[in-house]
Amino acid sequence: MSFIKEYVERQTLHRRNLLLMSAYGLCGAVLGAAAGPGRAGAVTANPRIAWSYRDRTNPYWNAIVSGGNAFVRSLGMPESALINLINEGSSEKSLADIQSLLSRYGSGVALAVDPNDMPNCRPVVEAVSKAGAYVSTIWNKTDDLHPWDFGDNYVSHMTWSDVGPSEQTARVLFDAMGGKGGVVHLGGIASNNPAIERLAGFRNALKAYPNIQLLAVQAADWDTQKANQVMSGFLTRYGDSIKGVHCASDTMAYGVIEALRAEGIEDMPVVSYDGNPQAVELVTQGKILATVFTNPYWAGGITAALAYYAATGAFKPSAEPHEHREFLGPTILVTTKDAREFKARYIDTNPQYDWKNFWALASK
Amino acid sequence: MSGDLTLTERMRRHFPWITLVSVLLVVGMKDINFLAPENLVNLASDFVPLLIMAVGMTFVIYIGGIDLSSQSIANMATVLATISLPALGVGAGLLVIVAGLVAGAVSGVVTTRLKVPSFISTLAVGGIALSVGQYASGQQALHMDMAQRLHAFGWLVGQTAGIPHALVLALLIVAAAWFIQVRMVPGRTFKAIGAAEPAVIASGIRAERYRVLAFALSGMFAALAGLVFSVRLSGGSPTLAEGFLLPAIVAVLVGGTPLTGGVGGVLNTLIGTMIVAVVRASMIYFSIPATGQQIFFGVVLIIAIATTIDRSKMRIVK
Amino acid sequence: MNRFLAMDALRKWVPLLVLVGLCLFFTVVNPNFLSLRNFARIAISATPALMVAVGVTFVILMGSIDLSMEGTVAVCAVLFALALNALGGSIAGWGWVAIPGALLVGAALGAVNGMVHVMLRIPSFMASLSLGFVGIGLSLLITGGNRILIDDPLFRSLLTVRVWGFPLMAYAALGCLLVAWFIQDHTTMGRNFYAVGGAEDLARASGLDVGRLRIIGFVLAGVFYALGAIFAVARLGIAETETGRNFMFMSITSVVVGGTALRGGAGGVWNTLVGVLIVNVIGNGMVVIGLADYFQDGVLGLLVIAAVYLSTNRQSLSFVK
Amino acid sequence: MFELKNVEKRYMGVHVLKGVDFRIDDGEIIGLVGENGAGKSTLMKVMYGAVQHDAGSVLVDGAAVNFRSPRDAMKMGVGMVYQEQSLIPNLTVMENIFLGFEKPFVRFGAIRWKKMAQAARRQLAKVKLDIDPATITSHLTFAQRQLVELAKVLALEERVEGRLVILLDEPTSVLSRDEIDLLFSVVRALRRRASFIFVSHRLDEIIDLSDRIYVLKDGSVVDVLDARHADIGTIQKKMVGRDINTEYYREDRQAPYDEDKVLLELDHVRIAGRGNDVSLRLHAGEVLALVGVEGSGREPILRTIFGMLKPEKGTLRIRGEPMRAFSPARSVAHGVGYVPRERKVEGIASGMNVFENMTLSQMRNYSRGGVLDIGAERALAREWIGKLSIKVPSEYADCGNLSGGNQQKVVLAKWRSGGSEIILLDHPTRGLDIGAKVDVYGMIRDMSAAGVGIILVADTLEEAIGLSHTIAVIKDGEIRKWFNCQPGAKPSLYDLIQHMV
Repeated sequence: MSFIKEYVERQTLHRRNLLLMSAYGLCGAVLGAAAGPGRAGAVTANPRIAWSYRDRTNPYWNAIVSGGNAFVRSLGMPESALINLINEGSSEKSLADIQSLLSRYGSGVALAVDPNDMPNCRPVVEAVSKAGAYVSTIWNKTDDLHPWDFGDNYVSHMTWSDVGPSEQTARVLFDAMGGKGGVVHLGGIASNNPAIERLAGFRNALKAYPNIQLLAVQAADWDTQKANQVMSGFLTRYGDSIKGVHCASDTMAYGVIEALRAEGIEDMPVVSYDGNPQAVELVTQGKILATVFTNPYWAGGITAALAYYAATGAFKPSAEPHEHREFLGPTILVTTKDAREFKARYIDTNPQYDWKNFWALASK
Repeated sequence: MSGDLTLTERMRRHFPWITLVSVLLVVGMKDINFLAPENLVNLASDFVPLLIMAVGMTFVIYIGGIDLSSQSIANMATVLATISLPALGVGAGLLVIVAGLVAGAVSGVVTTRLKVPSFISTLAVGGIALSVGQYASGQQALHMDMAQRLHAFGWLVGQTAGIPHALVLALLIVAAAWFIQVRMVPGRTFKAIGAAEPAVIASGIRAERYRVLAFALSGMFAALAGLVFSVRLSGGSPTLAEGFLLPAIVAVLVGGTPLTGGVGGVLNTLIGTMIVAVVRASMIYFSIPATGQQIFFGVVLIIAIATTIDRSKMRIVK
Repeated sequence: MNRFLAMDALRKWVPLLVLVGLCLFFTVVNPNFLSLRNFARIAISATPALMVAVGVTFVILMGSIDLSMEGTVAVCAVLFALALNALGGSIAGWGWVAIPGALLVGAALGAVNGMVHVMLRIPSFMASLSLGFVGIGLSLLITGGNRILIDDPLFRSLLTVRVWGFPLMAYAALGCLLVAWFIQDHTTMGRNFYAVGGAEDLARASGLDVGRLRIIGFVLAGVFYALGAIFAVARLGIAETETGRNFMFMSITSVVVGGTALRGGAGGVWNTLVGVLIVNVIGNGMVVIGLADYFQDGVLGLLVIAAVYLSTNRQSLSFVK
Repeated sequence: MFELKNVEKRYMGVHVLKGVDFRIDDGEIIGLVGENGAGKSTLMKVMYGAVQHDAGSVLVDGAAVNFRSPRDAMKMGVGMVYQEQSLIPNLTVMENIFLGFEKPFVRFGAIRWKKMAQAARRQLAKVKLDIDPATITSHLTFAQRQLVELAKVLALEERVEGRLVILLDEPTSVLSRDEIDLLFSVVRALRRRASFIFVSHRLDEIIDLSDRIYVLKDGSVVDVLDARHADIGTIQKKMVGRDINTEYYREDRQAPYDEDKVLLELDHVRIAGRGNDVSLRLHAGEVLALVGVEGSGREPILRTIFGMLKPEKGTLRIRGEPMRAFSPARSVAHGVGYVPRERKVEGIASGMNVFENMTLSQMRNYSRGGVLDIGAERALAREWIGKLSIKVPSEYADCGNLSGGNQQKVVLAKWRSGGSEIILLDHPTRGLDIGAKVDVYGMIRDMSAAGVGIILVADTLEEAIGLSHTIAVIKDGEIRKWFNCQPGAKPSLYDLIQHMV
């Protein structure tokens, strides 16, 4: 029955907090939580580490999680110490789960998160800093939101500039096509930032290849099955005039390759993005000409590490320069030439990373 | 006649809230902190958009239909609210509500006039709403200007004495929906349609109109849910409200409004939403591993539905 | 009375007419649509969906509904792939055991679904929805979120080998459809599904064990979901939790578009074939005519409403839920 | 030999069967008569296993049996030919005949349709019905379906050792004279294999066909008559338990109606889907009964007046005003009230309480700006509960749990309190016990006295004769004969039946 006693004790504390809060609220600082740097709570010796991400059915997020697990192991903790929050593509669930996490562990949380949709980043960050916990984000963030506006609590944001690498894959593709012929692009969920950037990179490359003809652009929502169906449709519509396929992700490339395989087409140039193990394997076989590795393993570890070490006080985020708070993740172009070597180095085994060297692989 | 009812039958109507209290207590046993008032307030306020959507859907399920368009209407609403905010200010809210009302009414007309089952008609209308959202957004995630958002909807994001305004709004909406259900002609008619549609027609009521109204209300509430979510996230995107639909349906069903209609209601949905909220939060408190969360949710759901639904009025369980 | 009967007879063919009409329309806009190769493409994308839709047809004929297919397909797909790889990786060897194994898993999941529905007296909508969550979770638990690749060329020949222009999987699916038709029209069980869907209380009064029949219906549905899972794996060579995605709404839409009534007792697997083809022709055709992708959801919705509207006999329905 | 000894049954506190003894010998045809509510249908349900009796015993050839379902009864050779359709409409005729007994036709899992069709043809031949066994049942006429029902029961012959007992529940109500003759010849021919229990309202047929006649009243067998010596008058007397007197139908209270005030007029109205034209006038205070056999077209007339069917031609005037659009809502707005036959489906909304049901048709009067005045609704309900002595614990009682009589009172209160001046009564006393019937008759008189025009489709001819001012005999959708029905000058049953069939 000790929990009742514990409850009474905590309750008195809470009531005090609540009174303070209401006084604060009545003073007019209604939006207090969002503003004001320096509300960072006491540093915690042993914060809980959590990763909030989209789903477990995707190799990309699996790599993220294994990175997170590697980091947790490096601290001498079992993998089960990493709390997984899966939002299943729902911003609402993402936010609600994070709120529950915060209400359970309060300020003692080091959170790594992909907020799922750009608008969701702000409420997540606000909730974390209100609780006095620490958060590092990747991918989705609106441009008007910056870590340095939240003191120490919003530790960092890492994203990847996909425009350049996507342009590189497109160039590999166009070269393989001999600089001429028709090409189609299969995009991700159209409103997702990576989908927009990867399409932009593709369009940039087109400018340099006047004889390449853009036949069609269509969203296949990162989905293998949908990409398969869209590709079949393209084959009917454009038939033999398709000489190359540019995919915004590996998962869609699989669907495309299978659609081609069903037609007995084995030599169509295809490029993709993300550098998943299966895709790298296909690059070694020459079935995909190029993909872009964003090192999700490292990203998964380092994002958690940033939040963790900020929470323990090992470093003070507000003392770091802006380029350490918002930075670009690594991108490595994998082509048929270097795929085997790349696979041996990054896929078959994961390199040992120093999880305290936060910006070791950052692009800038 | 009431003497013939067994104890279980009489207890039946209390099962939803008993379930809720039990779940709360189970999680509270694990960590007493969970039951702290401000934690519960936070938990509740996180579920405001879902609650609003589920309350709207209650009307449709109450008349024996189903609304699968809610999520898409909410998606559309986030986009419309965001793009119309600079021009219309608070009026953006009105625009969104009207858009939801119209989309819902279309589902209603297709269901009653064209006799397309609501399962299909609402799914189809949802597709249309999604297209509108995608087209209007230019297939991008949009964000609201902070100053405009504060100016138009600042009242929605603040809190007074620790109570978030959004929660107050949600409770007002629930109260309004409850008032419609128990004290107004449409609510009474919905109940009658769910209980015995032929009797409604034989009483000279234009049942079709009320059925359309139920769908329209559901659409309106879904848009409202999208609006609140959009303001909270200060942005909009045609995929922003993904993942709302099934939890909203589940909330209605767990609350004890079965798909057969005429039983349950808005307050049941309030309880159902809270059950869903607590069950979800409990996964963190019980440290359910990532790969087991879906199974946990599904199993708890079956148990919850098995205890909450009132089978006494169901002659045939389909 | 005669005029009524004539209308009735005509209405039976409306879904097929809608299908033909859609094909004509897409052909007019882009003549490439009307080609054997494109029909083969439609057949490939329709095959897994057809099996899942046929499965749910049995349940809908009884007036119930099943929303668990996404979970069941996912579990069957990953277990099938794991078993195939564990048993030597080729159906030429012991790997073939994976096929009956997957069907058995589908049957078992269907049985659980049916029993929760019948024995706990939970409406099938809710029971199957919950079990769908459990199924997806189960597949996640099994794979840990990873994808399982199938490289067996013999198994993949379902996709790669063509006879008269169509891949083997299309013929295999047709065979399964014939089995489904046989069950529906030529077995006591199949006919009893119609009896339950037509008038459950009268069927009960005639001494049918309706509860047992319902469970059997769900088991049968589970077996066909497993077939759908196997074809889905054959199509992409990948088994994962995502394999089940999108099947729920698409399969039920197909069934209704084909002219099977959600209230039960009318329609059947041939209707479902037409319905699945309609939905897949629309999906393929919208890409083929180059419709902007943001309009595709809306157009699909409008066409579905139109198709169901045309094939519904509104005189016989006083109201629809 | 099939026997019931001292069988008892209670439903929700109502004593429906009170120690019934019943015996049928091999090859015998037993007539079973009784008023509605006398317990006939419950007794039959006990016989064919649809309900289980509380006490007493059912014996087949002297051995006690316990039927838990109709299927158990079928296995013992007891089969039922239902009055209401029990054939599943979307199945074929042969599937219906062999539903649940398909096994003999199955080989290697497949049903051999040819074999089943042959067997079905054999059964159909027994009832002299020449149709394709593969016809979908919903495409048959009523009479054909009735014969298929009989054929279905006769199929027991091949499955069951020993003799059959076949229950015929109102088999003749939808049949033409020829078809009835056919049915009777079939029944007589089958005597060597089966015994029959024959239930009908048509006493002449009962006397014609049966060997012995059981008369049921208030749940007990009041007499067993030898059909050779029975006549309609005595049977009637025993059924009602007294002479059908003027008091029962409150004839003393029948006042002449106001001939100058026409409330409703049908002027050569052609009923949708029927093609017949109907003209009638309803005056204030008049009770106009439509009589005719089942399926003769009485309901379509009521439904047309209520706006549920749109007439193809002709004019319908309410208080002289011709109606242009037709919908129940419009009719209700013009003061028409409808008490449907399917009380539990169309009459009351079960799951809703008394006041909610009473104001269902008139919520406009009890709301302001869409907000309901629940206080006023409850007051109304309490007033009418008192006025009609409706037996309910409170106005909050769920109407689904009320007895039939009280439900009917709620429905009548709904229309009366809303001020409806034209009330359509479709079988208003169906399934009510005697006490409740008398109450309903009283209410009809009250309404009539208050100047309400009533169109009645009565449960029995006696009821129609007893209650009405005017009777229209309907056959094949047309009014064949008008009877003036003033007290003292009422037509007899035979006068009416003569024009009905």
